[in-house]
Amino acid sequence: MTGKASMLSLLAKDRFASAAVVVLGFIALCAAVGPVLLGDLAVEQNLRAVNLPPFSIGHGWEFVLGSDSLGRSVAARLVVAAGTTMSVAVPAVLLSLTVGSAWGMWAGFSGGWRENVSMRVGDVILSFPSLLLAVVVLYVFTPSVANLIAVLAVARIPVYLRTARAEAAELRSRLFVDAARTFGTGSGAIIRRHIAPSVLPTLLTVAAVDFCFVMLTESSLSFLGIGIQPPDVSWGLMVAQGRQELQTAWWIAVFPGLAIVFTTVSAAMLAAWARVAGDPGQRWRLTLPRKERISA
Amino acid sequence: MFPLRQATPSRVPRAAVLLATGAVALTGACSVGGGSASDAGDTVRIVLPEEPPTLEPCDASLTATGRVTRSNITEPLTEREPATGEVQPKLATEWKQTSPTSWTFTLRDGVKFHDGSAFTAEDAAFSIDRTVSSDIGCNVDGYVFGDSELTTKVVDDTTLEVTSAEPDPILPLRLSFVEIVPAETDAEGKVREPVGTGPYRIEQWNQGVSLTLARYDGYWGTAPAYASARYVWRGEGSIRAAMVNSGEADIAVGLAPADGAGDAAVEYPNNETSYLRIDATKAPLDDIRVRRAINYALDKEGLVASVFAGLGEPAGQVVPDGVTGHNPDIEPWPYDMAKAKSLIKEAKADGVPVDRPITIIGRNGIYPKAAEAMEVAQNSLLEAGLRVEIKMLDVNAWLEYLLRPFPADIGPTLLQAQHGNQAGDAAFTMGQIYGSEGAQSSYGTPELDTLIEQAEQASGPERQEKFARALAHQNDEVVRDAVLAHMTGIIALSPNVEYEPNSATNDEMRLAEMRPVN
Amino acid sequence: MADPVTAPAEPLLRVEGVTKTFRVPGRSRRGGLRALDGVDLTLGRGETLGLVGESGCGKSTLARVLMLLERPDGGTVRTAGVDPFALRGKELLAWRRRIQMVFQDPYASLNPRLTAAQLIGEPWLTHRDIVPPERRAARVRELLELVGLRASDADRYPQEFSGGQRQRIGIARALALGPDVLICDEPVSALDLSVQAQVLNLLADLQAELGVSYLFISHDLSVVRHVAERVAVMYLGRVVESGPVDEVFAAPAHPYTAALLSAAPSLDAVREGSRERIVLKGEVPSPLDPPSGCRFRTRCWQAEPRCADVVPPFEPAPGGPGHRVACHLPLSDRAQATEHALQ
Amino acid sequence: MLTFLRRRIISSALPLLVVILGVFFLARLTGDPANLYLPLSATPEMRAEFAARNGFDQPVLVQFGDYLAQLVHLDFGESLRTAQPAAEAVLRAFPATLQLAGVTMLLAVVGAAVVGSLAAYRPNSAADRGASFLSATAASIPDFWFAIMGVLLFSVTLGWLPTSGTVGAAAWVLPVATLLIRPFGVLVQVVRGAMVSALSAPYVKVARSKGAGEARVVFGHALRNAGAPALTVAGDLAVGMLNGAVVVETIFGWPGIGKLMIDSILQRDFAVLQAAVLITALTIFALNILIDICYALLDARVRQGVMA
Amino acid sequence: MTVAMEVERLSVDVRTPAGRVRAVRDVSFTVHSGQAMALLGESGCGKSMTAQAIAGLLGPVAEVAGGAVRLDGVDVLGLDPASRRKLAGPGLAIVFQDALTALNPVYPVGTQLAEPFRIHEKLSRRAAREKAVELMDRVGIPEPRSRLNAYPHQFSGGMRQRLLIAMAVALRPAVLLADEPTTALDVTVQAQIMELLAELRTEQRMALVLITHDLAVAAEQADHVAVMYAGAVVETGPVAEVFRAPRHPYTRGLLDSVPAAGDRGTRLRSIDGAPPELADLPSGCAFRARCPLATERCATERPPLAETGPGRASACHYWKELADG
Repeated sequence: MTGKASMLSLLAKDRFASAAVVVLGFIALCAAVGPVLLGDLAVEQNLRAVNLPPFSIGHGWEFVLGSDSLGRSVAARLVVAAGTTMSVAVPAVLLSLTVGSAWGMWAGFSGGWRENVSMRVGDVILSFPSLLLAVVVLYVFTPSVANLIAVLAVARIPVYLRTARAEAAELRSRLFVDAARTFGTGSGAIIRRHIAPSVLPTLLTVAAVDFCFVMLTESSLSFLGIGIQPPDVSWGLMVAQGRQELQTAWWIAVFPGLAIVFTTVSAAMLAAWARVAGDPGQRWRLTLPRKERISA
Repeated sequence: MFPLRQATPSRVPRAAVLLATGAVALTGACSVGGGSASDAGDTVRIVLPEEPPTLEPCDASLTATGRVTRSNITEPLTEREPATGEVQPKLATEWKQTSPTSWTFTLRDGVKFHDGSAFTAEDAAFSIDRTVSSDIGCNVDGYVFGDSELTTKVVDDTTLEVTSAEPDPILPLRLSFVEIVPAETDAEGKVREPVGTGPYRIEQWNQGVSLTLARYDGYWGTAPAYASARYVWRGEGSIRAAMVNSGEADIAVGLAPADGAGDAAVEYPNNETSYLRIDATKAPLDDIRVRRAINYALDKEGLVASVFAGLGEPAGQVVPDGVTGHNPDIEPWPYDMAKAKSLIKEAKADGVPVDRPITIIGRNGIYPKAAEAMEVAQNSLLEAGLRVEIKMLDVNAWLEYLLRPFPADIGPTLLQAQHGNQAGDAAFTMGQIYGSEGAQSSYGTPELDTLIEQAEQASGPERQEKFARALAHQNDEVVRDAVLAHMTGIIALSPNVEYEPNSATNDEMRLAEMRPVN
Repeated sequence: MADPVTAPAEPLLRVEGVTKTFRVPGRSRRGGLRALDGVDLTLGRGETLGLVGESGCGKSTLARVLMLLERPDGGTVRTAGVDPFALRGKELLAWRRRIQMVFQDPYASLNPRLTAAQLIGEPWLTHRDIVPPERRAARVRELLELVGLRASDADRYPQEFSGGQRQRIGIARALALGPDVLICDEPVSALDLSVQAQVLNLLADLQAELGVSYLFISHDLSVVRHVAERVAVMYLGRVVESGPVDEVFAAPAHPYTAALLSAAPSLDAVREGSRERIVLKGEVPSPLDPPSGCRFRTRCWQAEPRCADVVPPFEPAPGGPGHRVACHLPLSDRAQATEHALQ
Repeated sequence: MLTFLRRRIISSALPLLVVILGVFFLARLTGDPANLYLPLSATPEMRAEFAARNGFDQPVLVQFGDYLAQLVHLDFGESLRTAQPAAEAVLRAFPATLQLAGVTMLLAVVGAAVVGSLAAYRPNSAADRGASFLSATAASIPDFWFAIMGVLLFSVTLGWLPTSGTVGAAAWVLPVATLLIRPFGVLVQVVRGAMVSALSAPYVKVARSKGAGEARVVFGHALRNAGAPALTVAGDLAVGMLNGAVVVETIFGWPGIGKLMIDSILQRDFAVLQAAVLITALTIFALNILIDICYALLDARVRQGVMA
Repeated sequence: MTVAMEVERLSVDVRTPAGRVRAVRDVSFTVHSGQAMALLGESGCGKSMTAQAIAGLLGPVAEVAGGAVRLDGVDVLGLDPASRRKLAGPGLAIVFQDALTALNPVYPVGTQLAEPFRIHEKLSRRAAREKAVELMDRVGIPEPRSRLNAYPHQFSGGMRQRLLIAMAVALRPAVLLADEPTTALDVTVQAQIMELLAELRTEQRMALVLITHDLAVAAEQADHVAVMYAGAVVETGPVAEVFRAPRHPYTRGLLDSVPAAGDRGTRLRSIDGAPPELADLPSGCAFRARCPLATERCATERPPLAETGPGRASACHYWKELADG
């Protein structure tokens, strides 16, 4: 069995995971080429064709998902927004994942006061109203994408910190870790070689769900005006702006909302699959026909 | 199957009740608010966007406070008629100017405060002093009187003399903001639940939940139709609208077109005018051609039709009709993109750095779809050949840009703003917004300053004419802003209630004008 | 591996008076768990020392101390005359190469996410100079074959192997650094009988081939009797008896050793008919609160008052040379033991 | 157990201080509130007066010292907005959120325990996959969307429930449902995972071998063992709820602390913000300890310090 | 002697990546009241699976594919779940290997010991706890009353195993399945537990099915033995006879693998290779790849479990040669 080929064939056997890959791939494609192809269409206002209802191509294919209150194509904005959203959500999630999990693994592996202090720092962040943090940072600095990412990442670090710490503390006493110590392997190398590969799958699952949180938080920040700045558009901003019109033009907020849901659910499904597929001890389960599979 | 749209508990489906009561039972008693679920028909139920922070009359120039307090709980000496702009008697029956700086008011007899005490000139003098000359930081003081000082003199129980340091031709109008409270009121601090002479008194303020006013039986004037009024507040416009549609409220205020009030929606001009303030001190905005181009480039008709959902009226000046100083000759700038482009090109040819990025400083929620409006503006200005970015801010951050001193290190800006002249006189507009040193002004010219100053001293028709001239000068020679539209407000009105909103409704919502249908 | 520092008389491994107390939450340091309480051991070059005892007697803690996974509170550990706890950096790494460990549980001691080749090559990621990178794949294949696996097994994951094969991987990994001493902590107790025999044979072959010494920890007396030349018996953190395997097994001097030998089930039941056995009363006392004097006295059938007062010294036993016992009333032969116990 | 709690309380007190400190200074970084509270045309004298009245003319460190001194006397300062004591506003709003969050968490935990257990009972059955998919979806539905749609459907169109408010049992349905979806979705997944492993534990077989019925096996034996991970996550979700019930409180006019906190951030009403954060931090602190106690009640090993 | 339980041609299938695999194949044996039967074999040979199939505790991936388990003449495999639950405890009980995980960590042992009485005899909480005290006393736990509210982790391994046994014998079952009851225990404790089981057996006239991999334990405790290999029984008979003169090469190989006194330093005779994958059983005899006696016949013809003497049977074509050689 060669790595890549077998992974692909495993993936093909799981309908849910394959669907998730297709959805995420499509979104990635939109994010990558959407702004180039549809960038103008997404900002082109047509004040004489506002709030067109969706599922009609009477006004041209670009209005298949309706138009917003400035007569812009919702479909085009969705596609372009995918890029902005991903450029915020992905780095934010990755950043909090990286920092939180590295810190958590270190804390859990080291134990003692390091562990205690780390947990307390996590407590502080968690019991802090993250919106205050956001308002402060984006007030003192400017609401740029980088600051947005930083704020979202900091607010979510404790989630990974806690999970990683708990798992690392458990792994710390595992025999294979002891074995590595007997070779003289340093702590850093043990974390890298033994702790991280075991902890990351769980963290990835957390990260998948966190995607949603980050996108929705970005939406509330946009609503306060400290999120993505127009004419850039993100799903969160679309949701925030469309929220005012839920009663009269539901599609403006619902489609980006659905995009968030789809992305999150797909990411969660894929993470669940990857968790099993990435574990050599569990991988065989995926080769079973669906009906006969038992769960991890 | 669902006979009534009333959410009395007995009509809620069993499952829902079970679920909820189970939940309540599990956490012990959980009733958060008091009050009965069904109000009799003699209560008018009003849903506001926010809870009044206080009912302190000397802060009544705050919309959230004034909306409840003014003319309901407390009353001023004079009252401005929104329709005509005329100043009408209220607790004062008549007044006359006895010298350029002093006025004598004759007060109404037989008026009683809610605590039963009689209203005298003593009370009126106390209220004016408390509002204008005290240290308690009254909002009305700053809003209406600025740094001008008043002195009062009680002549007899029904006669009061008010003197200003400088001549003030519109003193009676200014005094329409001073709500009268009994002399026993705390002079050193603010009160949250005032005693007044108004048709309603405060019955119960269940903070966070609801506020009930009850008809005051000893009211000197005509008794209002409703025995009581109950205010609740919901932050979400669509919920406010839904409450009227579901019969939970009779009147919902502060709605946006998209809130879905449907047939219940009633539109009214709300005296607000939206505009973009142009920071004419910085290039390229220091070139008048560019400022003119901006005015030409904005499609006000399109903006009103789309973003404001047809509500509002393209405008050419921040002083609307009905306010002293309105200039009927100033037309909205025509939408002429070609002209805008050529002006920009011309400026560019003269070395004006039109490529320098201009920032639109917007404020979320300043009016419905504020961000979208700025996107439209941005779109037009980009087309005209300028480089424009948007920065939407929350109120406090935005205020930093609105008011002097302005933040340092910012480039050229266009500031999203809205001006409402509640007082009905251009004096409340011109100095602040167009004066070189005005609190909200980023740019002025000596000529304009002179014109404004002259107008402020004038009275009668001369006052109107002078302000109008100043406005015209601004519009032709200074071009310091791009006025967008006179705005329209929406309230939702239940079919059971008869009420006609007017331009003052936002700031002063008179319960006495509401009556049940038949 | 000639080491000029080592005096010829110095045994490869010498443990003297090692104590180790674990802190227990809610108790003072002195009231902690005494896992090791003055342990003495020596292991010579090419020798196999069996270490037997029941769970909780401290034999695994001793192994962990020898591997520097735990730091002792007192006593000395010398490997070829060097105190490993004083070593740092490169010296420590060099020392690590000389002493390696085979773990009890071949399931838990192999990271399930790594392949056999990665597992075996893992020590080289730390000891980079021992095998040049381009040689590593070949060396893994050699090691696999050395422990009786196929070179083609290199890319398989631990869970694709049987228990015995996994233990072979564990052994190969321990051998990757070319150690002089292998600490084998219950290396075959998780294995099936037929496989256990294969692994024991492998260990014997490796010793013959590579000359490694074994500290062979086991609770299975028959296995220890088979592999070890000398044996040490532990009870509650102390070595109670040590000596040549045959002698200790044939004539245990400590009552505990006798009970242990007697309790072990044996096929002889079938061959020789049923026998009487010593069944000890009660439980092993908690190491948190060990009995005073002789640790075994609470379960010993011949305990006297002085057993509670005086810790019996670890002295030569009545039997042959090299046989030592820590008992005030050592048994003289096995028959005597049984006889006393059954009274 | 007491030692354990004492240590936990001591080690959590420091974070509490950091939170107080952080909020104080961060709040002051968000700009001068004078603009918000004074009329646009306010004169410089009025501004100076405002600053003096509220102590903003002092250096921040002096302000902080004053604040701490007041705190010692349980004086939380006065709201800029309402001129009332900040503590009063906070103590009025807090129970409302606590009740809402309490009811929601209770329903979420009970509901997730049942649904998660049933899903785990037959792993990868249709019911399990359905539950997993629905819970993943529930966990990612934008709450305000759910809320407004709920109001449109149940209040405006069907007339079954009031749109908002706090009076009467029916008024609880939509706020609780809105607040419930995400925690419920997350918890179902957690419970399911923990139950899958609990149900494969040997003691479950032992229980069956004693002739125990399936309900007893699942809810009596396995569920309590699956409690710990669910409890951890439920605790985090409850913390999030105290800080994040803003949407629900805003939409449904629920006079809670979340909305109070956001309003006071936007209004730069420092005293109220500080008091609100302090009380939520205290609650979170208490909640964490409560969770520790729950752990101990659930599992004697924790109680006796075998596992910490 | 009364037959307590009769297992007849019991087969169990397991679902694996490669499809359904027969993990237990036509296993038959009989146990009599008061006697012990050892089910002997190495890991993966299907002995635990057999026990779980008999007790009705197979996991979600395994299911009974055929055969009968008769308890008092009734085939328990054919019973509906409710009637089957009625038998669990009074009819058939099981003791697991790992007492730490087999006791529910979150309940006091008293509660767990009382459970059988609560379920089957519908006793009150108090009465059931009294019974639990009796049980603890019965299995030799000192000071039972004061330890009723203790949790499993507060007991030593041996005590835990006693608790587990107490729970199993609470309702005086006709048959007790003991799945490696002493594997995790020290030898001195193992001796105690085995003694306890023997006592209970004689006292309660209970039939014991002892599942073990330890030849010595089987030799000391059992009357009969059934040796399993690759899911099937390869040899049965009275334990003394089987161990003295095995009639299957696998039994022989096992016996030879035990290190014996006096062979130190010599190579142990082990069975070469490893047991076959159940999913990939060779044709004919499953043991032939490792068998020194294997011939071509073994590859084509699966040897049935055939009687080789009174009470003895072997599944080898060449059992005679083995007995002679």
